[in-house]
Amino acid sequence: MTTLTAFQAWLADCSAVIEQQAEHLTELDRAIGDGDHGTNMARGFRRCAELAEEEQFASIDAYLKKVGMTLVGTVGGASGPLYGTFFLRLAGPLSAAPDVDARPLAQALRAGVDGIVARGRAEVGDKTMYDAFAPALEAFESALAAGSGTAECLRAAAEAAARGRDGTEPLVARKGRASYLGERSAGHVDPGASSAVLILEAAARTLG
Amino acid sequence: MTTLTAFQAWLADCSAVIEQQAEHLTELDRAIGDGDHGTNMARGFRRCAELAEEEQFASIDAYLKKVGMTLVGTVGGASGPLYGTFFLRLAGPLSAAPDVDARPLAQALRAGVDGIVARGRAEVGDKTMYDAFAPALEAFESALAAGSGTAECLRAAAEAAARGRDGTEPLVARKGRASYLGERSAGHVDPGASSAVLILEAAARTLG
Amino acid sequence: MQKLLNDPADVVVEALAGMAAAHPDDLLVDMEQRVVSRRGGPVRGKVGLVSGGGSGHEPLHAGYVGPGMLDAACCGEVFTSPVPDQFVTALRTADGGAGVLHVVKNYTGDVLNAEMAAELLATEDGPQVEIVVTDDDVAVQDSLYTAGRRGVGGTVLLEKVVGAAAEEGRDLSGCAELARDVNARTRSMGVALGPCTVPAAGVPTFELEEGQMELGVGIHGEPGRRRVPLGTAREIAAALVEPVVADLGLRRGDAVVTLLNGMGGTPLLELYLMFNEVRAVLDAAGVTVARSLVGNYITSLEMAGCSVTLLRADDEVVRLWDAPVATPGLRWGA
Amino acid sequence: MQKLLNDPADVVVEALAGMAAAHPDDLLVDMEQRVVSRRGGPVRGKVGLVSGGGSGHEPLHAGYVGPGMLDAACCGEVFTSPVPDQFVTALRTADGGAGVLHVVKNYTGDVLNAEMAAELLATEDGPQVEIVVTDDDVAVQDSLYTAGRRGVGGTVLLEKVVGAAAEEGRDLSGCAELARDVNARTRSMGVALGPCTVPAAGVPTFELEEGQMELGVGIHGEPGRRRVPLGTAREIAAALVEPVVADLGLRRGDAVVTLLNGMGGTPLLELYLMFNEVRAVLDAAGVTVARSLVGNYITSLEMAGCSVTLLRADDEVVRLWDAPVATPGLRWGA
Ligand SMILES: Nc1ncnc2c1ncn2[C@@H]1O[C@H](COP(=O)(O)OP(=O)(O)O)[C@@H](O)[C@H]1O
Ligand SMILES: Nc1ncnc2c1ncn2[C@@H]1O[C@H](COP(=O)(O)OP(=O)(O)O)[C@@H](O)[C@H]1O
Ligand SMILES: [Mg+2]
Ligand SMILES: [Mg+2]
Ligand SMILES: [Mg+2]
Ligand SMILES: [Mg+2]
Repeated sequence: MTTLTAFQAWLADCSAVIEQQAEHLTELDRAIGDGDHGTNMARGFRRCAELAEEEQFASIDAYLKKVGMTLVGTVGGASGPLYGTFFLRLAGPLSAAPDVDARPLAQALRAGVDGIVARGRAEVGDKTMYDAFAPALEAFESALAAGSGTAECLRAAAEAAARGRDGTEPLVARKGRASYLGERSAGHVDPGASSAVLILEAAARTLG
Repeated sequence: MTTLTAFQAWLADCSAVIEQQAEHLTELDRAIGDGDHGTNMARGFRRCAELAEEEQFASIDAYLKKVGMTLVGTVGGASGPLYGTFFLRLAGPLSAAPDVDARPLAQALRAGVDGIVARGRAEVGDKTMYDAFAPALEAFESALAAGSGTAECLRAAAEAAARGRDGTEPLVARKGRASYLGERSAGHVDPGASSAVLILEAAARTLG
Repeated sequence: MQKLLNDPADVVVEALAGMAAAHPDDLLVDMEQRVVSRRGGPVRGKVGLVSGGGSGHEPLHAGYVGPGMLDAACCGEVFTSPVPDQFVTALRTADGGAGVLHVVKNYTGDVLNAEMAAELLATEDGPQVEIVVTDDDVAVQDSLYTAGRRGVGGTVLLEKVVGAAAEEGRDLSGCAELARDVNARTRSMGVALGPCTVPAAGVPTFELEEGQMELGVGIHGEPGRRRVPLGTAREIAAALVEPVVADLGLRRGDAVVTLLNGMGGTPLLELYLMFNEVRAVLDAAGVTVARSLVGNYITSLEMAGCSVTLLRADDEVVRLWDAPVATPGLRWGA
Repeated sequence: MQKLLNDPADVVVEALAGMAAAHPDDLLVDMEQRVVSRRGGPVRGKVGLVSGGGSGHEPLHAGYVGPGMLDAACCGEVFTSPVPDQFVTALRTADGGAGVLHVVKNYTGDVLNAEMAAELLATEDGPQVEIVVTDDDVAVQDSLYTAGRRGVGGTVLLEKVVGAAAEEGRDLSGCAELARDVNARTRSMGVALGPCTVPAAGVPTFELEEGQMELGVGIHGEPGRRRVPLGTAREIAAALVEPVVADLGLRRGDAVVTLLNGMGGTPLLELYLMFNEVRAVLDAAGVTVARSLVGNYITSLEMAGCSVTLLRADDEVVRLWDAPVATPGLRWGA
């Protein structure tokens, strides 16, 4: 069963790994975007990691809502509303629960990913973070259907996300800033797909 | 005896050699000035070289006056008025003469160099073109006093000018743009002193 | 990184502090929300005009706050859209009771954050807000399946023209209609001759060998659609103007407002030279330049290069163009 | 060389053609002599105000032609003083019968060519001409044995203030006296963070390693007095402002007009940030900023960097500063 403490550990892990990978994310964004993805993400997740120290949260969903709002309020750019919406929606299926197992987590993940699509209207193959999230969600649900526990489901999700991220490399972008480059966007991994993998890998390390 | 044709050959020679050395002059000016001396000089002397084809001149002095006015009207910067004045004043002692020998040439050279000083108020050691012209004039006059002919006098002048130019290298500039650099102007040859040598060497080749 | 900076993370707030100090009589700066507004506050009964976006495009947008143009602008991090709270603050600040027109450049980040701001305001009984999205960059293909075209130089012209209409008392739906019309009759195309460096990144946004240029760039230091050999100003003018003329469907006898915009690092001397070539291309097409602007109006930090924006003009557009404007970045008649 | 150019030899004339096209109602351009003047011609009975110099400093000087400022300006090659004929034409063009004040920046080339122009006019019974030489750069020591200090940013402030006085009907000697007074109470200091490239030369004017800066630069892309490690904006502000304050002998309670000038290649974002630091240094010295300008006003092509100019202000200076001006480069109240 995953507790509030675990979710807080997740965000701490996200912040640490994003900070550490910020230059890499920015580098990816420099190639096909505007070179701010790492800075944006680090700014936002740093704030999120601080939340647990500043405030007592009554429940997982209250905490995740605050994370979402914090991301919306600090990241900016395209990724701010998208990741913000992801965490805001993640909270919904978890409301009130003091701890959760794999089933509500799957619902939450679906709600979060649906939120990204509702906001960004991306489809698979558009070369966005959705190209990591979509297979991750699918892998989580398959693992769950096959009887796996939270840890295993999350590991499957993170691995699928990484494959999805790698799959963005040859794609021509159709959404986000990279779409302005047309054919020239091919041959580069999408920065948002890369940060999505970092977040899901952190989940596998902390929520399982 | 030096004729109008020889003076016209002088300007043609000046133009050719300055064109060829323009990048070098600009390079020198880039180090301690604003990187336009070669361009300025080439623009002006190119126009001067064209004069002989465009117009019939009644006398040497009429021709040199036109050269001076052309330089004043096309070179710009510090060197335009200075070289312009040099050629305008050069004309004075040669007025009316159909051809000249070393004596009036010495007078003309003195008048020209005095003109540079009257305009620019430079002293020897200020790191300007005057550091080439002053020893050149002295050498010309000494050679003349020792009984040399025009060719020899001009050769002596050009050689002295070259030594004067080389002598500008260690100097700290007190006049012109290089003076703004203060101590940093030391260690570079003055561009105007370098172009003065080109002009006097051309004289030695053509007026002798 | 050769920049005038303290901590790169503070560049936007510190620049805003400088802006406040430089225009004490004209601008009010909310340092917390990074919102710049007219010192007099919103004009009662006038439609408020708001824009905002990432920083690094100065004078856009904060430099266009003032009588005749914007009522408020908010400033995101360099090349990063503001967050919804900033838009909310700017929209509230600009409301004089007649509603607010929110001009959003078409970038995913700007649009999403603006939409979230609108959602927040709707739940808070905030001012009535109409969003108009600018998307004038012909380098990018207009398509329903992509993010669409970028909003670039046309945004400046739109803010001027619609600002004048709002000042005249046009109502919110009238201003929105005008704004959409101006956007529809405006197209742009840009070229980069050198990159820029985002302070927080510290390295140039791309590398360009001598003798190459990036054709079809936006305003975020990004590479363009194609890297091609550096042309003469004449060739570049043709490469920029012709697609714009074609996309706008301009014909002999048409008139335009022309913006020859510097990207930030190209000297005015070159911009005037370019304008001469742009005008020659338009002359050849029989298109008249009714009004023009030459200079740095929507920049990409210190990027070298320029963009051309054409706005198909009629008497009404010219009249609104000529109306007084008094902002740090654009000023006449006042 | 990454520039918007056709033949580098034609950059000045082509830019002037663009300038004429961009300001058809306001400016008249003599393409032969490269003289820009007010379209209305000289104002009868008003003292004419003329300046000129090498190109590459845009908007200075041609961009300051218009009501409230210059009557005519002439444009030399890039970084090269105009020739006497150009000054003669500009001075004649500006003469409305009350004489002409000729503002010359203190460079050997500018001074010599201006002197020759004055000699030519004296023999031709041209207009009465007074020459005022600006020399506000404290980076260079003032000395009788050298070329003296350079004229830099102070020239812009002087042209504005004296332009207003001429517009009010002040006579030639009054304008000249005011101009000398303004020059005497103005000082500047500049810094370069990167070089520029003169089109005809094709290579940068100097090389600067990352992390270094040139302190005490002029406006001709030249190296400065000292190459020192690149400081923070805060440190640079102190290095620029303190010598200016000291040289002007400013004291607690004094007021100044401040120009925070960009050299051409530094984004406005950084200039505002710098202005914030400059103001902080002045605050600490108890000096009030009565008026300010932040932007590219006297440039060195696309050089990166900035300069600070302070003009000791009194009520009269502020009044003349606030008077209307309507030029491409500076405009308010009109
Ligand atoms: N419409 C969209 N749907 C999903 N993800 C998107 C969309 N547009 C952009 N993204 C993601 O956002 C990432 C860029 O984020 P970031 O660099 O922070 O914002 P910006 O593009 O505004 O600078 C892209 O790599 C992509 O994964
Ligand atoms: N006062 C002066 N007297 C004599 N020569 C001078 C004086 N000032 C400058 N010069 C000469 O002019 C040269 C520079 O010429 P140029 O580069 O064409 O003009 P500018 O300095 O205006 O760019 C210097 O190298 C120097 O020799
Ligand atoms: Mg980005
Ligand atoms: Mg020079
Ligand atoms: Mg961004
Ligand atoms: Mg020069």
